[in-house]
Amino acid sequence: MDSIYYQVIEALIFSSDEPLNSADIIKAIKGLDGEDIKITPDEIEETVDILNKKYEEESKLSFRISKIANGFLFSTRPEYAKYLGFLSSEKSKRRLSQAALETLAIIAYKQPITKPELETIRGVNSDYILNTLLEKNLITISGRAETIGRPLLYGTTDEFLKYFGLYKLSDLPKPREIDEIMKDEDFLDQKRKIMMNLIEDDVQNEIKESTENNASE
Amino acid sequence: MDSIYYQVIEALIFSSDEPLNSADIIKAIKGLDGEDIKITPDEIEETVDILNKKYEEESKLSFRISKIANGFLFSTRPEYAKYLGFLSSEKSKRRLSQAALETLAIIAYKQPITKPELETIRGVNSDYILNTLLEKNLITISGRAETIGRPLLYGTTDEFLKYFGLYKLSDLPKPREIDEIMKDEDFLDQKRKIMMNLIEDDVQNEIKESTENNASE
Amino acid sequence: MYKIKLDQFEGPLDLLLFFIKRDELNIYDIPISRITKEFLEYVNLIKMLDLEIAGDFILMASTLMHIKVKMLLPREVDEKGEQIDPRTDLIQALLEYKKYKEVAEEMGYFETDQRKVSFRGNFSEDEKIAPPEYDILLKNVTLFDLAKAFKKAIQDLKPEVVHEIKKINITIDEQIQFILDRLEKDKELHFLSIVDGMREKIRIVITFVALLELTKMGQIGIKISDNFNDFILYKLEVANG
Repeated sequence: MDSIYYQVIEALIFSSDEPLNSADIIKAIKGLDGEDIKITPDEIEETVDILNKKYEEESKLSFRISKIANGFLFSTRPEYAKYLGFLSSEKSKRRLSQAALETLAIIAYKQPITKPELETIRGVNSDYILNTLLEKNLITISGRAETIGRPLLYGTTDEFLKYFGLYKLSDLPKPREIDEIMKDEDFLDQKRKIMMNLIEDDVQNEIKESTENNASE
Repeated sequence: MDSIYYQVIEALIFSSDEPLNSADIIKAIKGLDGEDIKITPDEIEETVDILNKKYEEESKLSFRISKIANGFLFSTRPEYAKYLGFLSSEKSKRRLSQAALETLAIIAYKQPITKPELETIRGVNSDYILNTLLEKNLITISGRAETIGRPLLYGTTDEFLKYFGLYKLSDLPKPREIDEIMKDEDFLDQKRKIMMNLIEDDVQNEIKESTENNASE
Repeated sequence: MYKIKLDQFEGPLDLLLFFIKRDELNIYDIPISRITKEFLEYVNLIKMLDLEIAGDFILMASTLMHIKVKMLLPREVDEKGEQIDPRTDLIQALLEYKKYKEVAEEMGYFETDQRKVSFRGNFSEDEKIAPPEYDILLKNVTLFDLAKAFKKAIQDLKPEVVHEIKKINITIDEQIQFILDRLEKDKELHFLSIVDGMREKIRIVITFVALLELTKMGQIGIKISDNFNDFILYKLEVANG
């Protein structure tokens, strides 16, 4: 195997979203450079060892290629696990789950709203999410409803506005406005298709012609 | 900054699936090793440059750290695109249409901008295209104008920067001044553009094309 | 002459720029009659097919016709007494649009370059050790908060209970187990909900000590609650490694 493939193998493993096995690597290389390229699974295995040795001994990199049952994939060395853990826990603190976002949206548009009202809309118990949102200071208790039991009312906070870059609550896009942006999408699509069909034959010719033009550019 | 942090910074960026900014790197290091650790955004930037130089000159890696969307992210060098494209379906994703590119250009330079302002410049109704760009998360609603009717304002997202490989908005190409365009006799080659659009409608051709382009590089 | 296709143009401005380019017209001296005629032919073609898109073209057609009429009339003058070319606004719009069309083309090259780049695909084998939440929590919950919560729990007891004399057999270990059991059921618990229903001060005290013990062992975390005088307990994942 030509050593120019060291980098190719590395790049393939790096970018694959699944652990990549030798067969796929060989497939890509032969697929592009020709079936007569000499490259075997053993050579790929060797290449990975050579790369790992280089990463560790020469380059002192903080990552390497791991071999797991169904292939190769990059992994960060375990000695950095605590830094990685810190980063991902910081990230998860910032992130809102889909359920939290949905709840937040209902509160934002319906505020002030009680927990029972919210749960009627969502159809599920919302204690946990309400707590999360309260903790993140995106919502707050804004008072009590005058109805029986005087349940607590929830509303959004200034932090909420900041999070979404809004100046004031009335800056929230109105559902009507969202509808407007979305309107006629299907209709327009239909029209486009009809037009496309009408000119399809011409398009075919143009493609051929332009490919030729491009090749000569 | 202590040079032991070269590897930590490398590991943090390597493990992140989205562009990681200096502030988050510093937060993780200080969070774990103490607030008194001396480390600045400039030093992180420098470290990234040093690492990239090492990857390229010493380690000959097929990937490097890109400065993208206000942060750092590992990405492959373009010369391996054809091999990666062979295995991944990502590459067959459609390009943006001419209309989408134009709309993005206007929003990027004029942001925050309202739909009426955008439509005045483009000369066409832009509901459909705005919807598409919102769905792709290339633009977002950024607030409301203080003008009559308080229309929604649109701006670009970090995803936009990532899509075009930009570090920050100011890395966008500068539009020519109008009097400069006026002096220019050589209007865009409309014909060629039309051809290009048609090619892009045909994914098959496009994949072939990019393979050929790469091979000739 | 190029054959005009229906979907080639992003809009009326794009179509006008095409005519100007194709016929090598001077953008500052557009022959309005001629271009209006061509424009209308195109509009008639698309009108049959697509009302939505045609709307923008029809609007432009009427603008062109309006300019055409104005060209025949004596020129208006601005405040400086200079003649106003009826085409000025149109020219301005064309140049503005062209400016962004050019940028869009460059952005297309960026797109092409970026499509050659891939990012790391698989993160499943990266080892991560979650930080001891314990540390972070102490930033939010002060000892004062803890003390207030405790005081509240004690104060809420009904006074007559205090007078009962009864030996209470309760240990810290039992209460540790009690808290852990409760946390099996609920991810998070308010302190007040744990001591709710406890009638003896000593039981609350011991529960409180158990809770401190669990915190010290890193088995549970404490965080601030929005209710004054209360706080939330939650179970920590036991760090692996």
